[in-house]
Amino acid sequence: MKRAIICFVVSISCFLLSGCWDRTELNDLALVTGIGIDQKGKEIELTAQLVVPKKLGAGASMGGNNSGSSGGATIVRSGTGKTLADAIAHLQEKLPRRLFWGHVKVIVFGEKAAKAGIRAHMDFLSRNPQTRLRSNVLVSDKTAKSVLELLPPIEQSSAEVLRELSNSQILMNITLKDVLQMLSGETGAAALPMVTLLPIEKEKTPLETIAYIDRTAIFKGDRMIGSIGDKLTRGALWIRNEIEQANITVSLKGAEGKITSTIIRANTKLIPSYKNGRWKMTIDITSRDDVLLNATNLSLYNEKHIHQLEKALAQATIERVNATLKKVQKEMHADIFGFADVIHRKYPKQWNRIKNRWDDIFPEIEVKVKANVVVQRPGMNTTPQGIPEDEVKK
Amino acid sequence: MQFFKQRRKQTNKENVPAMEREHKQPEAVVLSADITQNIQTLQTIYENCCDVVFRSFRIGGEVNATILYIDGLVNVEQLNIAVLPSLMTKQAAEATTLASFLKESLPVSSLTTVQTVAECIEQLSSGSCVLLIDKQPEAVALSIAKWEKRSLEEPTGEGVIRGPREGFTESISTNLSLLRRKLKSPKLKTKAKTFGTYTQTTVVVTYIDGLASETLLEEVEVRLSRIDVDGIFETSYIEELIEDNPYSLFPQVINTERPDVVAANLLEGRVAILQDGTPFALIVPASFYSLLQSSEDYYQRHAISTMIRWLRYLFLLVSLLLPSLYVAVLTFHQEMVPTTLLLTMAASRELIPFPALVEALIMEIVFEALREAGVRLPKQAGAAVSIVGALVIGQAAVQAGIVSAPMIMVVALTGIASFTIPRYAAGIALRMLRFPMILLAGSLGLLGVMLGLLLILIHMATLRSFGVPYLSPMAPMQWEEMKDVLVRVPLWKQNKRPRLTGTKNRTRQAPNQKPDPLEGDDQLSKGGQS
Amino acid sequence: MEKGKISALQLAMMMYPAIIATAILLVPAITAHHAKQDMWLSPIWAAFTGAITVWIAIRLHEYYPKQTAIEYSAQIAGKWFGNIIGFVFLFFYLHASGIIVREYGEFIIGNFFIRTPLLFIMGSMILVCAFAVRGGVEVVARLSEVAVPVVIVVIALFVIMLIPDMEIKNMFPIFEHGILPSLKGAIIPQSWFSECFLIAFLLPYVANQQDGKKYALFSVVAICLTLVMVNFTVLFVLGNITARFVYPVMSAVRYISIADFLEHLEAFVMAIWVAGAFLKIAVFYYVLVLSTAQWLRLTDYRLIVFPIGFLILLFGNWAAPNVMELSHFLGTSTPFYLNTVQTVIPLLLLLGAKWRHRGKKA
Amino acid sequence: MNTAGVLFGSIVVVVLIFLLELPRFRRAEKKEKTVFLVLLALGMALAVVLIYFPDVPGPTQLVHYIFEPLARVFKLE
Repeated sequence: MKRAIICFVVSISCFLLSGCWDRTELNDLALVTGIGIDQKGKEIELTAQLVVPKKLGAGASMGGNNSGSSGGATIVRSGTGKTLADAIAHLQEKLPRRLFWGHVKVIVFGEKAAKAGIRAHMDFLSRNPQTRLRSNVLVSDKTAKSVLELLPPIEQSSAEVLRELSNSQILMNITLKDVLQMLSGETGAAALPMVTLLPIEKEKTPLETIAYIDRTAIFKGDRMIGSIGDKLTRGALWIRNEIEQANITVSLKGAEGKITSTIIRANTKLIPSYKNGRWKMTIDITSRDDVLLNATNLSLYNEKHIHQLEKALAQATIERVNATLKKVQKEMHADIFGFADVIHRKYPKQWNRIKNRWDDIFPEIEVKVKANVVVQRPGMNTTPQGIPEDEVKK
Repeated sequence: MQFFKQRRKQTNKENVPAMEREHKQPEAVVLSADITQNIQTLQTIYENCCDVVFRSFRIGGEVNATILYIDGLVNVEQLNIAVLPSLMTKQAAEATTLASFLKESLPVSSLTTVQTVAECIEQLSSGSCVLLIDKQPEAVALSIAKWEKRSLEEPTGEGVIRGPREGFTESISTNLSLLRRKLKSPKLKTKAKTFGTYTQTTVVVTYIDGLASETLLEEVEVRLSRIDVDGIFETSYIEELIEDNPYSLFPQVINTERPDVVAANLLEGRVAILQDGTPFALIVPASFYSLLQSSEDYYQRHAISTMIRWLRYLFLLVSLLLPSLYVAVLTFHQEMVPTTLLLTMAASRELIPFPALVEALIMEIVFEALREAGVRLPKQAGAAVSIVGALVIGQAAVQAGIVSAPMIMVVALTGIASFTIPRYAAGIALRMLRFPMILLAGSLGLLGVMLGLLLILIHMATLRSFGVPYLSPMAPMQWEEMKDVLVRVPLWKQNKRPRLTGTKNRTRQAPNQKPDPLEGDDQLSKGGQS
Repeated sequence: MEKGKISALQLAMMMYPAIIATAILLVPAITAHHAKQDMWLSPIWAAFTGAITVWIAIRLHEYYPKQTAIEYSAQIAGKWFGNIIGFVFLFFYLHASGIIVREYGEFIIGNFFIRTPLLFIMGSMILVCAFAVRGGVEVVARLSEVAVPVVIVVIALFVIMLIPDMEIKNMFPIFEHGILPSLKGAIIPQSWFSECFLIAFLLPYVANQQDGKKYALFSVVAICLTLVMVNFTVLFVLGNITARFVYPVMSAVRYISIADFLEHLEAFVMAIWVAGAFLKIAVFYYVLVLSTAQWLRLTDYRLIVFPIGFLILLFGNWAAPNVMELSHFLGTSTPFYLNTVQTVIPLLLLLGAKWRHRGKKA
Repeated sequence: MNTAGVLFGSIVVVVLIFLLELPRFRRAEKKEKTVFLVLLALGMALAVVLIYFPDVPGPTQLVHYIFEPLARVFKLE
């Protein structure tokens, strides 16, 4: 009996002692869904996008009487400081609830911040036990704050929008882990998706516009040195073997109109070779396509036409890749394609010798692009629809 | 056997200095030849007992005799119609000896001669008539007992969809007969004992000779022999007095009111203890997994039983852990919840004044109270208060903003989960354990839950029930036994008895009984039908 | 003193978490630091130490089948010198238990309970372990049988769920700098493997002695395979940044995301890992308590369980002033420390035993 | 945490261990009693030392001192 009382007293006191420490009620948390990092002069401005559950609850449980105020569930707050941690401390001062980083979906860098270097921020973000290594990292062409401030019409928050856009894999999809790997890798370069704000439409408030990913920011070291547009980004994706969805439109010789095909499966191999002190890189692309649209009068049941089409598609791919190479390799000198890793893997010994001169060697590498496109299915149509039978070129 | 090393010290009883327990001395008196003296002795013993009837008469109109019985325990009709007339007739006196006369002319099947007052009392209490005859130093007990008893009913606590529907009743003889009807072998042994200074309750230990191990039987005997109480009303009294760890929350003995469960367990080499006056029988030894098995597992198709068992194991965890996991995740590990779900929860919790921990505790306690009230309330009111009442209260509490809606779901699910455990005693143990688990979750999050779980496991690993480790066959692992734990293998594969209880005779049935019409000599499937 | 009996399978089940539990946390980072993309190879080299240690323990056990290391070291080295060896073991296991508890505490606090006092986290674990140790070897063995399958399943799940994020190219080029880096990376894990010497204290209580050898080696192989799997997973997922994380496995677990729903499972994985850590501490704690009782020739060890638990807590606190120093210690002098006590001293004992038994056997 | 609190805590722990083991302690042999008390006293003494001199070099430093040269040979840094 005595022992029972002692055990009881001890357990109760343990419980009372531990009442505070790491326990936080959900009601005391400010859930951050997106972080924006901007450079303001010498200071860092951190913008946090917070979800306000009260507004959500009004829509969800009370029967939709004021659920019309769509997208109003998030607010944005900023803090400034010398470092990111400083800025967070300042931000926390302004908030009644404790910031909670466990649900951060996206990390957006303003262009200025990206140009000033992101290494310190990355260190902080990966050191913090709350943030996720899977958060998407993006660069904004204006300030990060302007992106996070938006109130999207479909999704709950603009952070959610950006994450969905990233995951759709049309352009770059880069997570915090990928950035860390790129920054500490051999290439010394990185590529991050870049967000553009759409111009404001008439009769809409500035916050109701949308942001979307249409460019790619190129980093050398940890600083942004420029950006490439969506076409060139596709080229980069081809080289990086990350292409998931793409439509290619070509026109064939001897026929009016265009044919668009979509990629079902694509694979890219980088084959380095070393001869007489010169490095060569062969980019070998194979892809399997389906025809999506045929505006010509060519029947695609003719093997000849298919071959013609395949060749044209391959040519288009090569052109696209070459355009990217021209810009990124020759002008920007940034190895975002991972040539260094490929060479390192294939020629580890030689790599150790050229490692330190890689920045000089990379732009000089001779790149040869080969493409092999196989068109597999013509879609649901046999001959082109909408034209008389005798006009179809068999 | 080393299992029984902690055999209790027998010294306890001797240390107590000749307790003031009532001595049985007056009853030890031997009956005298003088009938009046006998009647006087008995009348003093049964002073102020209005239900004891003394009826004096003369056998054949010559010999003085008195018949004693306790009203309500005896079939008075038979006494009036059959016994008394045949005693009172003339021929009685003409018989050569009294004994031969009684044997020849009394229309009663069971006659016992008794020598002492004590025996008289015992016979009277068990519903016999005692016949005292003048000039005879012994009495005759006629067993014509008859008392009101419940008819056989379906056991309410352990319902099945498929399976025998009869349950034990309060009468030990009925129960034994039910058992005997299932196990017709003379190897079914039933050993009777009497417990309780005042209640004199009959307790029967049953086992199958040749299946139950001697060490187990001996241990049961030893533990039962230590019992010395003034009364026993339910087998739970015995349970509390013989179990291995009296402080544990977990039942270390199976209790059941189903004869088929007892019979099946006897066949596995276990020992059952039945008691007069209660429909609940005890089965020893028990393991934790045996408490999670329902008799229906063996009556349904094996694949389905297996799936239902897994469901049960899952809900066992749910009933123990769900509220604590909810509290832990909501107050410590908010990142674990998918964002959308977390936002929904946050929205529903926004106006709740209590911390999640307090909320969970309040609701769980309310649920337990409702459950208890549902059991205790008179039947007419009970239904209204049960689950429906809980739901109404829950709905109102949510609308009033006192409790959040997800919490109600958690509590309801936990409550339902605990009822998937077939044995009530095991279910309630887990239900009670979830309160400390909630507290641990509230102070240390998932770490606390894990530590709590480890403490429970440590306790279970230390427990033994009559020498059998409580967690067996999981730990210590006996892969062969898992056929009845992880899955329920088909009957034709259960060729061996469980190792821990059925060591004496391992083989249960003939091997190779898997029905296979194409292999066997089944005429129909050979296409031999014309 | 210990009347319980365990089976050979239970012995293997006790050994597995006794090495895996902390090895899985700290070792991948240290291995990756030395071996880079060849880190998956290191556990295989390291397992040799495990096999050798197991062999030594079993040979010693064959000479003195009913005795633990404490008892037979007195027989081999003489009373006076044997007691010193016994004391070295005692001190080692006390210190090691302290370090393990500290590793556990630091991991929990660094990742999950930042504001909770270290003493409380360590103390609660030691308390739970103390209850298990008081139950004796049988209870610890049964708990391992219940918990180890769960731990293995969770490790397997962790690997499977990361498959979509794996990039096999991360393991190339193999042997960039020859075989040396992977050997160097094996120095730390092999010292973990030397903890297999724990079986020297448990073998006398194994019921089916014949299978003991088989299961002990089986356990070494299982540990090796698990570490290889884990290293592969971490390497494939994190690649060149593996060595930059204190707990790479935990960072990889954080990265799991399946269908936007199964995300952030680290708290769950932590909870299961705690069960593994519990077993590891319980086994060390048990060996420590048993050896102390044998060294002092007590008749029962249960009374000294709590006082020794208190000492372990203090040693855990004393082990290092901060995580950096603890990691430094673990990364530099620990392997030599562990090997000296758990491999070299037993080897000397074995030689001594051979010398004492010379000519006795054909 | 303040030192007084920790000191108080360790005294509570020691007293609790003693109370919890009292029934077993009464039954134990003399040698076990001695060992039990000595171990508790050792723990308490170490606790006091650690509370007032938290930086006192411990076994880790000793071991590190002995084995560090070996680590340097193998260039483990």
